[in-house]
Amino acid sequence: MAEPQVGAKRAELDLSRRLEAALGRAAAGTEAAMVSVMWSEHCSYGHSKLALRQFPVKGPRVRVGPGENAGVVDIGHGHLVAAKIESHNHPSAVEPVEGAATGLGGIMRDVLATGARPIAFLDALFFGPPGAAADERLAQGVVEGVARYGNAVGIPTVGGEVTVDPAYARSPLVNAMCVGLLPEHHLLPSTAKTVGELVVLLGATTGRDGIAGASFASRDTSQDLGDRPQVQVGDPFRGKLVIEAVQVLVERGLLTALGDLGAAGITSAAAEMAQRGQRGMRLDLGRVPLREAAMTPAEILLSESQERMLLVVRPKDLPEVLAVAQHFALAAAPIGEVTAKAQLTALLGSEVVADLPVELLTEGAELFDLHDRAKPADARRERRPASLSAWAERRLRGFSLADRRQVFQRYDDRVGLRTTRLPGTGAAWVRIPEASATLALTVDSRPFLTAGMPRQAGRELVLEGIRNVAATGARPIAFTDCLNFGDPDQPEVAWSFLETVGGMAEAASAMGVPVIGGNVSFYNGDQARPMLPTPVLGTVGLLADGGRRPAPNRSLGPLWLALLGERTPLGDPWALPCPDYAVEADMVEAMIELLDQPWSRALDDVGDGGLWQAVMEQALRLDAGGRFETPDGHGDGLEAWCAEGGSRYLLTTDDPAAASEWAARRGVPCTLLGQAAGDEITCADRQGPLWRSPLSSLRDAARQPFWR
Amino acid sequence: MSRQAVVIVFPGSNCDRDVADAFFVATGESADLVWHTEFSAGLAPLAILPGGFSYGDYLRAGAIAARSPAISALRQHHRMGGMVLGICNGFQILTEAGLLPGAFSRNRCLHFLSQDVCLRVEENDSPFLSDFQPGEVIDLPIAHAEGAYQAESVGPDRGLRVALRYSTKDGAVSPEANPNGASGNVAGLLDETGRIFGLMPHPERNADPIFGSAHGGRLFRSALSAVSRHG
Amino acid sequence: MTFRLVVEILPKDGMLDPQGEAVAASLAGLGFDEVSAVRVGRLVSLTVEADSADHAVRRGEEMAGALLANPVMETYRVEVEVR
Amino acid sequence: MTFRLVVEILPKDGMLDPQGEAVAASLAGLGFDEVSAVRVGRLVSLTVEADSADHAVRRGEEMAGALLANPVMETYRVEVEVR
Ligand SMILES: Nc1ncnc2c1ncn2[C@@H]1O[C@H](COP(=O)(O)OP(=O)(O)O)[C@@H](O)[C@H]1O
Ligand SMILES: [Mg+2]
Repeated sequence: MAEPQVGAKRAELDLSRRLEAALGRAAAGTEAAMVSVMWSEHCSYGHSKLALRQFPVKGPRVRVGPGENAGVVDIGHGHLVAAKIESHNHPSAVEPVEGAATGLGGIMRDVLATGARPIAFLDALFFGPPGAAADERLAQGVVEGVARYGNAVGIPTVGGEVTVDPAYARSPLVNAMCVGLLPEHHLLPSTAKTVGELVVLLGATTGRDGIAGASFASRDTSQDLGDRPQVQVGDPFRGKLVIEAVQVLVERGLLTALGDLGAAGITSAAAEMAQRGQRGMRLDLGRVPLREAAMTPAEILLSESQERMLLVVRPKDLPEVLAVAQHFALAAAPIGEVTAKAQLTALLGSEVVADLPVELLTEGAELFDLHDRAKPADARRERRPASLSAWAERRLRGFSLADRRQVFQRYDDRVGLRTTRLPGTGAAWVRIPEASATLALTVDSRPFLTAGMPRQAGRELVLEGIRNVAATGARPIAFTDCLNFGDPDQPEVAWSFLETVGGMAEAASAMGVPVIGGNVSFYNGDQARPMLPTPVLGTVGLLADGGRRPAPNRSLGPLWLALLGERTPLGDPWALPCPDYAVEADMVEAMIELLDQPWSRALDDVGDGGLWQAVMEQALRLDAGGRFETPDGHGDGLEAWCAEGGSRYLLTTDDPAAASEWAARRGVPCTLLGQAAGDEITCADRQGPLWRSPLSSLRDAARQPFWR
Repeated sequence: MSRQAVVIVFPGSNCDRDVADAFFVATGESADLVWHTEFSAGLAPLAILPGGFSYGDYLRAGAIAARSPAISALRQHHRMGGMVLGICNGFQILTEAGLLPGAFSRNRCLHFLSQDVCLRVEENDSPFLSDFQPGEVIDLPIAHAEGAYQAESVGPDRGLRVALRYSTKDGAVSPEANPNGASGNVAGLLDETGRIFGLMPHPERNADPIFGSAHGGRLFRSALSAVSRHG
Repeated sequence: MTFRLVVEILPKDGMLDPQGEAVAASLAGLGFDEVSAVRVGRLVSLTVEADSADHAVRRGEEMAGALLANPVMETYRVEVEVR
Repeated sequence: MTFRLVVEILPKDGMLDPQGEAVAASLAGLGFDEVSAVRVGRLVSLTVEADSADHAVRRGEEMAGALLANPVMETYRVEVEVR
């Protein structure tokens, strides 16, 4: 994966020249190491920062937007919700179990750093297909890692996504989202403001693990770390203790600021907290609790040992803070203080080993405008299929219907007693009795669409997140996104990244839903196998239901399926219609009303795989087939069944007459498709059947394993 | 009213607050959380060992907690007539401590399982089960990776007081109804006094009707009424 | 004196060992068909201060009995390596 | 010939071993304060048919490399016991 030696050498020379210019002296080795990691793509967002500015980040609910730890939104009744999604792709490709586990740990600490108690995880996973031993090992290992960390740390994993495609062979994507809850007065800044306050490191001891992990993900250093394992190990047991200790510290008001240690370890946490307060920090590395002997200053400053937090505390509170740490058997030590001058100064004994302007670390990296290098890719559009049968059979052989239970059954989905709608159908519900509300949570992605038409896919992804939560009765209140792309220096990658972000930003703005944080992961895949551009979106929806809405009942008695909403026919199922945002917004409100109707038994949004996919999923859940017919006005039969896009939902009802009547009154287009019954399934249009299949083939498709 | 129940919290316990909440929802009585080092015999008639991953479940689930001073205090609590409820990791701790017989190995499928199961009540001669009828089938969720119960005398449970077995909806104790490979489909055990009860399923996850049948709530109410009777 | 002890812990004969079964199946799948009777256990390596190797082993056995092994399911063996 | 192999798998030096740390703390709490450097690993015991002990060990090493150990995080050692 490393760039050619020559390139790395040139980059190093560049760096020292730039540093010397900025400092007016040659940089010490420790300083150069700090800067090189801080300026890596992973930490500096050099290739993405400018593009991300398009996202709408403000709104009446937004308390903390992108740029700090997790984003924070107000859900009323004096409570806030923190949310963020992050990738851990590169580490998971090397060591899937620990890579995924530390991915969860990392995002959990981001949420913790706001003062919140983490209450839910979601995971979006992308694997190569089963068959190749290496890919099966990766897939199983990643799921094992999510389970191992999430289950033990006591945070339920309530939802997620699994996508299987050869594009992810050997290069799995692992995105994890964490959601936290906090009373308003617990909200903590990640800002060191008050000169003289103490900087305390809490949690695990610091070892050599994961050093330069950040730059490793950015491919711009090729440091030789010898035989040392480049793997961080997650310790959910200690992670759990860190959660509890931080809760106690926050409740007692002992912290004035809090940050988590992730990429670039102490350096990054300290520099960023100082930068936000326009302050500096003076750190005494001799006081850092170490796990290994003879660590160099650079190693201490850049270690990515897990389960650590950086606290800022008033000097008088130090003894109490240390006592709390001791109660939970956590390492803790004051390692420095906040200073007036905006310098990050590190000492070992009396020797100054690094003395850098804070701003140089956090803002010094070069920003690239990807527009300069973007070049449109040839649209990789699928050809119009010959028939619905051909199309459907292909989908059955793929993994779109494979039962995700084989993944999420390994996750504790209900610890915390908040999950009122379990994984399995659409968005999960996490009740918040504290705020008389319920959250609807989902993660979505549209890699195949993105590869062909990134701008439309970006819009569609945002709308899908909205429809997903609306189908459970919730209004969307915030997004968090993770943009997984290839090498941004490649013109086509740059283009598809910009297009995707543009589309997402347009739709999010139009729908009035802010993006409160996210993460960018570049350099996925490799030259030989470019990866599918994979934007992942986490959506937080809110139901004002008193937090007491029971999960939907299992339906009994005869049931009918009906399609709600319309898609403008274009004659080409693979061109997405241009969204009508006003219709989208109205449909959200309509769906929220609909879910209160006695005849509404289930509601799903129509997304990936169009109406066909939605009907097949519902047939599997009901374990019933049926003859389902689309009428005229939906283009030809093929398009009606497999086209994507448009604000459409699939209703399951026990009273189709009442449903139609309601829809007519509400002005929602409603098409009765047919009754769910029997063990054969037929998709038809007015002219007759287009595809028919025994239910058993659907069950076979659902039984396909992700690994052996 | 004096304190009826305490929940002993070990480092890594993660269902502690859930049990306390569910106990309150089901009984109207609060169950206080007690850090393991603060637990002593006589704090309350009922001591609950909650689910979770005490000490990370490192080595073996429950092994490290079972050797902590809190468990010596728990033995004394039991000798003094106290009741002990061990849920999931709590059950594992009880077997590791020898307060209940047997041991747990990894689930047959080798991974963590979170799902609803049906359980047949085998006997009700215990304060924890007086609200239930033998032969009755209840449903509760399980969530564990090391849940396959193993007994030294694996034969039809000689010397074991089996309180709950994994069963079908109709109460058939069959291999298909066994989620984890537990010998004899054992899901819950009593000690000879009936005052120690360990079970792998999580009654606290099913105590509020918002989560389903609320069978878990009956268990807490049964326990509480026994406490108040003897109290 | 400092000794390194290795405590080998294996499931008792007759005890269910689903891990061992899974490993056996995978090994067969990889073409290692000369293998049988696979058992998966735990290994604890530790350093102790003791007067003699015998003493170190005795202490190791005490540790195994007290914590490292579960006598219901497992057997153990303690070995010493002089440093 | 039949050989019993023991494959000892331990976390690499420098790898964090939270399990070992927890066991060390527990042992100390139980009064075993002469203990340090606890690492917890896995043990796989298996029976193989092979021409010679050397051959058996070689196969064992292949199995460890292919499946039993995780080369990113673990080291292993194969030992043979003649039956
Ligand atoms: N990796 C996963 N972890 C947890 N839950 C998952 C995972 N993958 C899928 N699920 C759950 O399975 C259900 C179906 O997933 P999906 O097919 O992506 O449906 P949709 O996006 O339409 O909700 C959802 O409830 C989802 O949250
Ligand atoms: Mg989805």
